Amino acid sequence: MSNGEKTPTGFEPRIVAFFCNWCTYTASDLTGISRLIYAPNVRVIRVMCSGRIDPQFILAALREGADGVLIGGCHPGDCHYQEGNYKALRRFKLLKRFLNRMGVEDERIRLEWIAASEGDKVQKVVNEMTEQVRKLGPLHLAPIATPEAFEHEDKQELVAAGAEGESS
Amino acid sequence: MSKPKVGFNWLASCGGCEEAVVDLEEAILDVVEAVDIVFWPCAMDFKKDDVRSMADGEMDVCFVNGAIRTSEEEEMSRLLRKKTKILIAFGSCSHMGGIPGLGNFYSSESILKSSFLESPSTVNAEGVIPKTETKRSEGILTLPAFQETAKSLDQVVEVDYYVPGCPPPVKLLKDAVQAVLENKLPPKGAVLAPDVAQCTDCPRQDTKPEKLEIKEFKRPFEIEIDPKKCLLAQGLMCLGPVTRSGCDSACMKANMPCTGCLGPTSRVKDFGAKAMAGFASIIDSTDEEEIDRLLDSIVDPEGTFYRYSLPKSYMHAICTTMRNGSGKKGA
Amino acid sequence: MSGQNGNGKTNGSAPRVGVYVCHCGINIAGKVDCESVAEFARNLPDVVVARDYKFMCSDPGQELIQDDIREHKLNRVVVASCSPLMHENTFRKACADAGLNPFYFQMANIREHVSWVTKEKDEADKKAKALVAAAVHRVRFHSALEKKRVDVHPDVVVVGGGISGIHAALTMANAGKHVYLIEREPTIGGHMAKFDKTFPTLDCSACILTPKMSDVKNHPNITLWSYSEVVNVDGFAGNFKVQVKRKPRYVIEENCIGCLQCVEECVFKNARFDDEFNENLGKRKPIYMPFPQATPPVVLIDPTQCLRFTKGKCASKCAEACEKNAIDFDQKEKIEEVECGAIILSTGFKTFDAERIPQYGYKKYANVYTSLELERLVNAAGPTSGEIKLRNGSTPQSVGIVHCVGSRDQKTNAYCSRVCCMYSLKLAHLVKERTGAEVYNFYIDMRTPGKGYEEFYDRLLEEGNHFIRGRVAEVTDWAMSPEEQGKLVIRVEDTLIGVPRRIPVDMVVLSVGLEAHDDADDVRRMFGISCSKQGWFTERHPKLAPVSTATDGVFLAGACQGPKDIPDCVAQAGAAAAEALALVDKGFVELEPNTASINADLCCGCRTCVSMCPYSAIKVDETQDGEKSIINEALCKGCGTCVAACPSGAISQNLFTDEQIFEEIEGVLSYV
Amino acid sequence: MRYLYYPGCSLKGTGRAYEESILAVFKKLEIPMDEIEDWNCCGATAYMAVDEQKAYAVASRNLALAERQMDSEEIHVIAPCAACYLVLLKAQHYLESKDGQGKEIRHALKVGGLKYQGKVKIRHPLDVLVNDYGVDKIKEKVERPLEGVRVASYYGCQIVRPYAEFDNQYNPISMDRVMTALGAEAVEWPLKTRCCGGTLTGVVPEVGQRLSYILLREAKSRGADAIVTACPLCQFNLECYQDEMNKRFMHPVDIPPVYFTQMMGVALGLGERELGLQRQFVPLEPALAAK
Repeated sequence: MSNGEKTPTGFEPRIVAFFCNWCTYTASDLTGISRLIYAPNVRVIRVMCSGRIDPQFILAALREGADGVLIGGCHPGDCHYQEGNYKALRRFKLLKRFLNRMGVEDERIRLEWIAASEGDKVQKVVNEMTEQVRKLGPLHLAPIATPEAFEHEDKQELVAAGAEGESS
Repeated sequence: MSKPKVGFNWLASCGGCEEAVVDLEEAILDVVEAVDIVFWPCAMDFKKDDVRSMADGEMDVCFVNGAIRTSEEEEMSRLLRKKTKILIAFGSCSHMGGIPGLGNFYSSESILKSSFLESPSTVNAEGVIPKTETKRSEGILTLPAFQETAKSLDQVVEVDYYVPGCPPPVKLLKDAVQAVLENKLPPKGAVLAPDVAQCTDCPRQDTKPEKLEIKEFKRPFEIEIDPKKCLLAQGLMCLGPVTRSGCDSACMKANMPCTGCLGPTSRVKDFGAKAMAGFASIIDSTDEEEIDRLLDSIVDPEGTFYRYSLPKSYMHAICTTMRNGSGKKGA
Repeated sequence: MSGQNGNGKTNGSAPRVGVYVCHCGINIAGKVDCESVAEFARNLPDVVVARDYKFMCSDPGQELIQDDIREHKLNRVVVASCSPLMHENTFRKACADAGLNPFYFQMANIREHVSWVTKEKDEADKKAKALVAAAVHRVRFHSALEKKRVDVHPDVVVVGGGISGIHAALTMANAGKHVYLIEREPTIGGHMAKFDKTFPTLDCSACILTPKMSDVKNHPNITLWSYSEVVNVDGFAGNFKVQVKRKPRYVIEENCIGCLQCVEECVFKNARFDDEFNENLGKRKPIYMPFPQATPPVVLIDPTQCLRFTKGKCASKCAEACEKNAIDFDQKEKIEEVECGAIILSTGFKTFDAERIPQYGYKKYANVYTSLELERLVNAAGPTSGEIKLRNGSTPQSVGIVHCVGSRDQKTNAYCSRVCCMYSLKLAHLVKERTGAEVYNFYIDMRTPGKGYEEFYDRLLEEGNHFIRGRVAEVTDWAMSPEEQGKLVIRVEDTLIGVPRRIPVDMVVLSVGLEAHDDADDVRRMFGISCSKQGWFTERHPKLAPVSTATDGVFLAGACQGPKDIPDCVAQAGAAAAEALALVDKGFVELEPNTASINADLCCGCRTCVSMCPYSAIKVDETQDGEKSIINEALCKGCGTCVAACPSGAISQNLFTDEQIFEEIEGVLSYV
Repeated sequence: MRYLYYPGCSLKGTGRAYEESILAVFKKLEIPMDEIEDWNCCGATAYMAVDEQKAYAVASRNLALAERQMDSEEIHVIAPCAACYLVLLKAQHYLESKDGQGKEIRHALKVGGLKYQGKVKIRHPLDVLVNDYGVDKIKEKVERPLEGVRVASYYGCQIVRPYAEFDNQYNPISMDRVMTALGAEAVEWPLKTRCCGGTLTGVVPEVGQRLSYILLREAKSRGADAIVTACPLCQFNLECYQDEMNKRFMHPVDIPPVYFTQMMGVALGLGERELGLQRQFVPLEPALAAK
């Protein structure tokens, strides 16, 4: 756990979080009320429901310099608006597939269901994600792939492999 | 008053946009009547020097189609920008990067390698790859440089208006010319097409089900398409809801789904992301595994959602920032 | 960065932003350099004035904003302080009082999200600045909005008819409100009806509860639905629709006068079925009244036992005996719907299942009882008429009371159940008084904070009760000496003298803790509130909003919110009633204007949005320009799901427009 | 499902009757089981006390061997000896712990040409019989119901503690359920998991024997005709010292302790020699014959 400790490498990721008003934002307030210290790298933007989160927001955050994006919503079945979180899930899953093919590592984009009572989960998730993104370093995309790679049946795997090659 | 001076130029493009001009048919005569065409390398013999010799702002309007991929295209764009009062990006490629923009999924090096060395139809025993300078006994031969990415016109110079489409619908071109002639242009930066999405004039509009909910995505060749029914309701990835209207639903009338060439409406910042938002939304499932299975049926999501707009996408902005090593603001 | 001056939209004039950084005493200032945050804010786009102040929510703090609005002609305000869920309304009101539309306000949460959760000061500064920048960026694109007023239905629903629900219902009924009291069991009264005496005053539980129960029955403003459960809740504060399942008693409630002739005549001559009200220590017939003072005083038939249902035929002597023709074997379950303005949840608790700790021998050894069973044994109306007897009919000579069973235990419940020490003392006293037995209390700590509680403990000590400090390891019938023969042996480490002891007793009483109901999670889901991991319903704020919940109009009373004794339950029920009355009497609620709307000129009629709306607020409308979607604003709850889905950006949501969120993203990342 | 069988040293030595009866009973019930090839010491409690790391390494080798022998996503290894069962479970917990403390051991396995992938599930035969095979099926196979026989099930300290994966650690009941299925009456007694004396019986006999004596005497006083065990050391302590106990303590005891598998074998109609019952110091047959 990072517990807000800085690493000597000097790279501090910036993570933008979109939290739903009813569960995860309330949970993150509870984290505060409980004085649970966590990594300062996450900045929260409040929306009424995770269903409001437009994939454009996530890409915009990455474009503006975020190294990761965290989405927090109510647990399935608990959505204040019945099923907004499922809609968030569908959009998230599709966007994630796309980002994956574009060479953005899985750990950078995370969706978590956090109930209003789970202040400790906010701490855990933020620390964990900060640590993972810190390890990945600043957002770097896979180098532009080679055409052969894309002709291959399993593009995804090769793109990912390309990313690995670049970072080493 | 003298006739307005008009120019047309093509950059990295297929020539389809020029066809669109020719598609004006008889109306082209009216255009020719009304304006003075001072530059149109596709149709008449003009040299770069002809443009160079113009005074700055001498042209009234210049229509530029095609993306920018080579140093020459970039140079021409800058030159024309100087010489014309109004610069109009004409067609999807100059508007958003278009089909040449899909090349940005690959590095320039790999594109050259693939085109000149590895493509099955190429015979190139010596392995010659075009270089910007080649020394010959006669002297130094030069070629324009192949740049790292393809760009839209407004990523190189300031653009005043956009006429979208691949190719732009004749009506949009006519209206644009009309607007120029009548000096009835909207505020700068506008896309000269309706700001409402395709479904609005789609002949299949009435056949939409009460709720759009999709259980499987299909590709056109996989099903026999019902020529009357809403294509989305048939599970086809019709990008009509994301795409500006202005083509009079040409593809839908030809029984093919919209691929999004007219680009997004003015409210949408990233065509592909918004398309993903829309399509993911109408997936009819709350079960994780089923959602995954459904998403599996979307073949080539990046190509589908960013067919015409990759260089203008947020992702591309991230790509190029990273590639230039320019880092992040305030980081 | 595109945040040049004058970028934002306003009604006519350019945005002029005022930024106020709150110290919150040292809550924020102890970690964040508020002055430097204000200094930083001064250089943000369109910021005209930026200040820091000790307590922004105080009167002088609010006046500071109001003066600046007037003096500097501010048309946007940002306060960086606590969570918007805490004080957004305070500051919106301050803005409104100074003549600024309250929605030209934005809050940056630098307490809960920064100072309280960040270790390093410089990191806290950075994060606070980022959040302030986001708020400034965003607020420039705010627009003037109006809150929508909706009338409040004057009736109230109380769910759960224990002492909390009874008290809340009576309080509101006395204030002239019509109350629906809904109880799952056949009678109201809850746990309190089972108790003999109450601590520490030892006044008789029935004597103080029964009058209140009959008040409920007779109150013209109370509709009592016992044997009924809420199955669905719709709507929002002021206008709830509550669906109630009324289970069949096979007795027509209106006709039954509670004469019990039917019970007398039942073909089962002897009572032979376990009596739930007596914790299965007594027996009853298939047709029964739970206890003499049951309210409503109406019998019911258990269809799993009555021959008419199990065998399909019976002489049906009960029906014959009933002069009021109240017996109706064909009664069916029915669903009724009531409308109300506010809901009070007082669903209570269940006791810990002692079988979960097998080493204490409950259900294994006959003479291991739970405290609730002992309550019934000492109760004069109980199965033994108040005589404390073992299963074999003899009177115990020694009794061991094991505290903290299912409480303060990492393996079961970590929390303290709050009432067990005191009720154990009460039971110890009653056992000693009635039987003269030696009574041993095994406790971890004696917790007796309360009026007269510690004094009661002193009294018990003087009475000669034994107190052994230590958590009981095991209850066993394995005798190691002749004295232990035939007894239950309590093995415990006496931590005051540091010696393991074996205490042989005739009777073991397990002081079981309080737990949330098994279906607490379903209930809270139905009412749109949250509960803790243990299942206790969560109040809106642990200190300042102890009876409100995350859902406006739903209030909490009693032990469903956490373990409580009777006085605390009643106090909270009174508070909940007052809160509900305040809402209902106000007559209207104001709704956040965060609804979505579709610009008909921009809508292409693709229908992507239609299936998004969980409230069916989006309909397709035929217009001159073809089909368009329209949102019925009265039905829209403002989740924004349709906005995210709209492929052409024709829908926008007040307070959460695309533009505002894009600006917030840019702001949060552009500077630090 | 095919199981792998890890006998451990006891079942080839003092606990031979346990092995004989398990193999016979499993054969009778048609539960297929192969012995792990080239198995070694489980890492034993004594070894663990001296050098934990090496003990874990020794134990882990058995797990890796199981994976080498069987190609399956889940490999169920039956360890009848309570000590083996516990030590193997401990080693597995150590290997799979998140702090990565199993690194050296994985390295050691690698040097030995082996690899542990975490596919092994360590099972006690009682667990397999009750939860995989099922008491109802056992009941169907009974040929000689143990009508009227009162049996005290003794679990010992190791099979349900500390992991208690298949039964309650305070009041285990799986062996009682098997006995009931055989037609016997399970005696309710509170000493199911109390110490049998363990190795103390060999080191400090007056203490060890006293602990065993308590068990025997309590079982007897609850009216048990026999005790069933699930651990070679328990069985040894309860069975072999009854003569000495009778000299040492006032009230003599004579109650046959047998492996629960032996008791099962009797009910399933297997012969005395098949079940190793001829090895008993305190014969079982008189206790059964009286019924």
